[in-house]
Amino acid sequence: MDLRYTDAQRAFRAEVRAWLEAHVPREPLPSFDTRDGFEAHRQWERTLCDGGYAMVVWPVEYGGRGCDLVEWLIFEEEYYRAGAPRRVNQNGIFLLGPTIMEFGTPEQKARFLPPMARSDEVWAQGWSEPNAGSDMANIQATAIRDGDHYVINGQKTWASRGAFADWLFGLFRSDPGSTRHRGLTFVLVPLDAPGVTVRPIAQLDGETGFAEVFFDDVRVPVENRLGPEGEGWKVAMATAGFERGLMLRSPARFQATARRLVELARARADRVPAALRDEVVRCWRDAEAYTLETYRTVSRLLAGGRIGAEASLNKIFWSELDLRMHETALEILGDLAELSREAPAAEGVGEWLDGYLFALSGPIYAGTNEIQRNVIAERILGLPRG
Amino acid sequence: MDLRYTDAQRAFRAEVRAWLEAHVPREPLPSFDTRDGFEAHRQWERTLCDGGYAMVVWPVEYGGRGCDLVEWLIFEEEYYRAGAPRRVNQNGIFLLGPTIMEFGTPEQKARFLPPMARSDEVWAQGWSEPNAGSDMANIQATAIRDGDHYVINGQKTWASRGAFADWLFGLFRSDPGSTRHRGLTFVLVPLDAPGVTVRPIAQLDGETGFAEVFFDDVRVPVENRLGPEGEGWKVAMATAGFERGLMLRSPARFQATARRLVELARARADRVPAALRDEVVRCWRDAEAYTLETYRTVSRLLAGGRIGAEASLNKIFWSELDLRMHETALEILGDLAELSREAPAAEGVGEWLDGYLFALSGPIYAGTNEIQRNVIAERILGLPRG
Amino acid sequence: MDFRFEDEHRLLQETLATFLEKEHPPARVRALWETATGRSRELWARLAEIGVPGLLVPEEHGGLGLDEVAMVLLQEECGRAALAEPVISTAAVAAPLLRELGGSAAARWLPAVAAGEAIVAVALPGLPFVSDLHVADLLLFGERGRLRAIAPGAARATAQPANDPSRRLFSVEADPDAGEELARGEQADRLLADAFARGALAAAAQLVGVCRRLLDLAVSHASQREQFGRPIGAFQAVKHMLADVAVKLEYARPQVYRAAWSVARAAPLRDLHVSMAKDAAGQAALFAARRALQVHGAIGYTWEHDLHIFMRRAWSLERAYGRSRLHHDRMVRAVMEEGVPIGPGATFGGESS
Amino acid sequence: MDFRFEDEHRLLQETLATFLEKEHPPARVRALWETATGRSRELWARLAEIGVPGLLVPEEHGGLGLDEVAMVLLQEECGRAALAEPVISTAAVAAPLLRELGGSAAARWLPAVAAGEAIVAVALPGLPFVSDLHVADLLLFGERGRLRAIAPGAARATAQPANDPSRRLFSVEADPDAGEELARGEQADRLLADAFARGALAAAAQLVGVCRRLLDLAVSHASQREQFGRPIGAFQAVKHMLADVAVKLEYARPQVYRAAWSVARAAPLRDLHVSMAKDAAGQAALFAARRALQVHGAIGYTWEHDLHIFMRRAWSLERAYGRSRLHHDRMVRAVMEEGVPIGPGATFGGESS
Repeated sequence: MDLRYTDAQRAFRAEVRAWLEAHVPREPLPSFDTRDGFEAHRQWERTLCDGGYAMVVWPVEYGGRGCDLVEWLIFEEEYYRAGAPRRVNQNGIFLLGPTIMEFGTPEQKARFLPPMARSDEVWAQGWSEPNAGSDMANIQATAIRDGDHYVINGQKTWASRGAFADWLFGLFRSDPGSTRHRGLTFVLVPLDAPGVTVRPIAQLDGETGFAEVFFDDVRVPVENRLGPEGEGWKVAMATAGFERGLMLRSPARFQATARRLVELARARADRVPAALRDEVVRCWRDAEAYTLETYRTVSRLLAGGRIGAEASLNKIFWSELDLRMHETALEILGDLAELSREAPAAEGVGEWLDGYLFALSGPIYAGTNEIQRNVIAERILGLPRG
Repeated sequence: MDLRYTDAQRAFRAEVRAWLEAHVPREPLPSFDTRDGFEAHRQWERTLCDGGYAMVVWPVEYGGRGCDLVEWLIFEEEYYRAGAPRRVNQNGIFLLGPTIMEFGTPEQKARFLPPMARSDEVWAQGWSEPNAGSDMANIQATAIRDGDHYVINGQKTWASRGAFADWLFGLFRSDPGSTRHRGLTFVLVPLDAPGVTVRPIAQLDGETGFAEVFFDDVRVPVENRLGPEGEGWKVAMATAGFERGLMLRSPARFQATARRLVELARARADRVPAALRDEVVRCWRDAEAYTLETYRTVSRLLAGGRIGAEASLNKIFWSELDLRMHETALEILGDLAELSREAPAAEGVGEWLDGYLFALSGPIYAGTNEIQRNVIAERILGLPRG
Repeated sequence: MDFRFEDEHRLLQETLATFLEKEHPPARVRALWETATGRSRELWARLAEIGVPGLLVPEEHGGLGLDEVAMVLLQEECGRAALAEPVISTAAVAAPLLRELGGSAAARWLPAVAAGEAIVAVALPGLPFVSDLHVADLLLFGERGRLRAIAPGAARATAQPANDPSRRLFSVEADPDAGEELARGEQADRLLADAFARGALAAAAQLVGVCRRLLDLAVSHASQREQFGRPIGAFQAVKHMLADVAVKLEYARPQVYRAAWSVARAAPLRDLHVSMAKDAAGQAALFAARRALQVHGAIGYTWEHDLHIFMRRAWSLERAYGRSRLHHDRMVRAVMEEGVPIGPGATFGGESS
Repeated sequence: MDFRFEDEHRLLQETLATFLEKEHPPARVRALWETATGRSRELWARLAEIGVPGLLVPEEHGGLGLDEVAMVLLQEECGRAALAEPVISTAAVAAPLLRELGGSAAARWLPAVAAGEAIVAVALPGLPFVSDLHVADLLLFGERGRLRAIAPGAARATAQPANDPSRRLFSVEADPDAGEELARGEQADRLLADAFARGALAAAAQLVGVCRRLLDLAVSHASQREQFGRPIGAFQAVKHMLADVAVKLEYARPQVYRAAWSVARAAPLRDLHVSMAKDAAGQAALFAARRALQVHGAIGYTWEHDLHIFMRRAWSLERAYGRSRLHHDRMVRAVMEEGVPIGPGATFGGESS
């Protein structure tokens, strides 16, 4: 055990910090769930890519800089410290990218990864369907082979970034007689293909980060299949593993929230009841714990380990922590927490309220926490299946 | 709605208070889980009975005084206020008694109720078996008809008061080919009958309030059957309803604990952290809520209503409240809470620790809280069966 | 000792429930969100026909002359329907405040309130916002030691848009000499404390209704939505989540009813009883909102699903008329500092312990 | 940056785990409850062969000369086995305290400690009880600004029986001139603060082990016990109860390991890191005890079932070396008053934020 950063890691942190200080936009970008905001975020991704920071852990040839995971954690810490924009192409760079690196052909890597790194192609994910939520294996949308093409029909829902994205990846049933996990194929679909209809979904917070996507005889070439036909479930499980696990929920995000929460409580120290102050400190402690656990996982991965079912432990921990932090902040804000962002008296309420509405989705998406508890019980603890 | 006591109710309270002040033993009796303590408690029950207070809601002819349920709540409040002994025959007077009144023949009422009221006969309950805990319908002990008798074989466990009781009531399988809820019969068994072996079970707290009871060709006359043969489940459900519900968990018990908790916290006000003080107040509030809910239920019952599945709501509420109160007290006691009752430094720890160990069994016995949640979900909310 | 409601009160509750189910479905709530005032004078007039705004108005002024025990049943239904009309401020707070004041203020305003023709907004000391000022005909403006009647136009108001689009909040200031003084000193303080108690009680009752609705929505969704080949409500995890909501709801209820009785009888411990009720009902509703969303999953996270109407109402009412923390602190003072008695004879007040 | 343990440390842990599994099953714990001392010199000698009491003793004095990072792995196993021997007081606290003192005290006692021949009890300011005084050869007696070596017989001790029969506690007083002074003033205070940190760290590590054991017992019971025709572990309610325990355990662990690193390196924030670890591990173990009992049901409530051995250990260790609340309060001071940094570069100390 050696919990010190190396000199090289310290130097990397300094370099990232300096670059971000020079390049992060002074004014926050508009929400990427609006057309303008989406394009502004795409532009920011290009700036990042030009600086060599699009995806530091990727190989140089695909637009990365070949960093290891500790450096990635350092990059993330600095990224959140700098208050840099959210990553509009997170479905691509954090989820699909690693999947392509594991399952893609050399041609697919060359074709898809560089434009992904530059966000010339922004990706939506297409897992859920109206009757396939927690029960992800109940997929009904089809991709039927027809010569050199797949013909796609059906509906996906909760496609995140779906409203403005360029491409969608997801699972489709390629064997119409199959059920459950069998007969599924992982396909990449351009959203401007004929027969695709995108309908944005308005969320609780009024944003439209998600969309329903309808497919009506959409033809995509066989080259757009990732992994073998009928093996889509295996490919998707790897992707979902990335999602629940490391990449998308970097500890820096929760540390940033914990830091803001502590600042809020300290600024109102004389008015914050002791019980709330206790809860603030517990949140701070848990954000630290999440960071430590992530570094521990990274140590294991660097030594050749893999992330398995334990990603479910992380999912429960960060999603509940995120919710608690926002609830605690709104409690501290007291009567003001009833206001909306636009209210003249709503000092600081807006971002906590937005964050709260977003945090509410944490225990639901990427596999509800109930599903995660089943996974922990059965696959980590070895309890009998229900 | 009229939340005032009538003049008659006030008078009754004054009368009970005066009688208890005159009769409650100055020194606490030894635990009724010892031979001596058991007999001392039996003696106290006779004193109560002589005073007319054995079971105030029973008809006068069976040793009661024909009070209504509001008067019963008043009696209980005064009983706990006076710090009077625990009721050694609670299985009899609170559970079996009402069941006999509902299902018994006139002969059974005359035979069993008066000695029950005087605790000349103290009762153990025999529901559980080694493989029939939460799954109470999985009963395997048998009572096979042989002429005018039933011949009983098998084993009961967790028979409360089993170590020293005179009689046991419980469910036995009278139709050996039956399964689950069918073919069960409710039988009353004298524990001094040939073939009965009682083995006390040492609990967490070192006490032996429970026993295993083994039956080896025990013969009891058919007159000891309560309700029709094969209808035991229905009779038992009524008994379990009484148990979970009103009688055994009178609000006065939890109010008494809440009062002691508030006193403990107030006596150490300068050393109790705010978060704990908050929890004390929440406990106090919930003890009040339990009282109010009970009075509300009693109002409904007096108007002809019955207790059904909502007894499960009560079970969860009181058992969790009782545990929280004891946990909070031990937190307030701090380092001392590690000590046992005998430690010279253990000021006041003993009764809270004993109470805690007892409270720990609350969410388990009389149907685990998990079973209660199933009942609430399916029978009150109408959710589909699993 | 009888905890049951009068048949007459239950009948009134059923009448209102039937009316709201028919005339005030979630679609109506959404439609009102889109209007400038968020309120409907026509709806208010129909509520007046049932007797809602005039429930606490003496019969001599055209009201029903009933008390808070009846009022909480009606408020429960209003919460259940997520009704946005000023049933708390005008019906539950302003009407009895004017009644207590008596005299010309009562004579002038109470008949109009009972008839559904006047809406009264109330500013209470310690509360940062006033609701419904934009549709009010009168503002009862309370400060420490002073109560005035002010024409709504004569107050300086700033709209403070709320997270719940049904809530219309304003921060309000008034010149020292504006309006007409109705009470001052200790009399004003006691009137204002009772007004606050009535508002908190009504909010608590609405929260019970909101909680019921959230539970109903979740049960209904869980019974219909299938995953893994069966309704999700057949899974223990879902069952137990909702069973816990039922427990909290069941135990909030009698606290609200007891508080109503205490307020109606001006019992010495009424403020404490109201605080217990408001805290319990607020926590039950927040808990219900959280669990109902989790049971709904992603669909509950959409704007088009009705769930968020009731979640927002839970969030806003938990904060209205003193959020849980404030009421909790009042309990702490009563129990830990003032040593309010508990147990034998004390639960309903008025008897020695 | 590497969070993995050295192979050498893992090997030592496995050796101890194998030994304890074989030689120290629950039946042994019960057998020791019945003895006068509750301790076994023979067991202690075997632990010395493995290197436990001498782990932190420098090699020159016959120890292994390792640090707290190795120590927490061993303590975890001791907790898992509910070992009653004085591995916290003698091995984790007294040995490094004597090492830091150096000089004649170290030279006289450390070889005997490492050889398993001397047991050292420790009294720390702020802690009400001293454990294992009845079997100690030496009492290190700490007060504010003063540290003394006292012969156990020369102190006035009162036995304070604990709820956990394995714990043997004493309240201890000493005459002002008893024993030999080893340190005073700031030096004594710093030594005693570090001794407290090491004790709390070791208790935290044991709590992680206790938590693991409670979880294992519950999983094993749930896999075997059948109700309604299937193992109760197949029911979601049971699954989810235990999954939550696994989450708490998983996140307590890295906090304990990080604290060990900080103590071993005398990092400036070591006291804070220890408090985080102790609080997290204590809460995880209490939670595990509660849930494990619920999963076991009535059988877990019996004296003859082994569950309560580990429940009692969880309860007692959560209180030993500062209960959760004390450590929580230290976190509150650090975060809310001293403004300890969080985030980029601060997690492992030593870098600017």
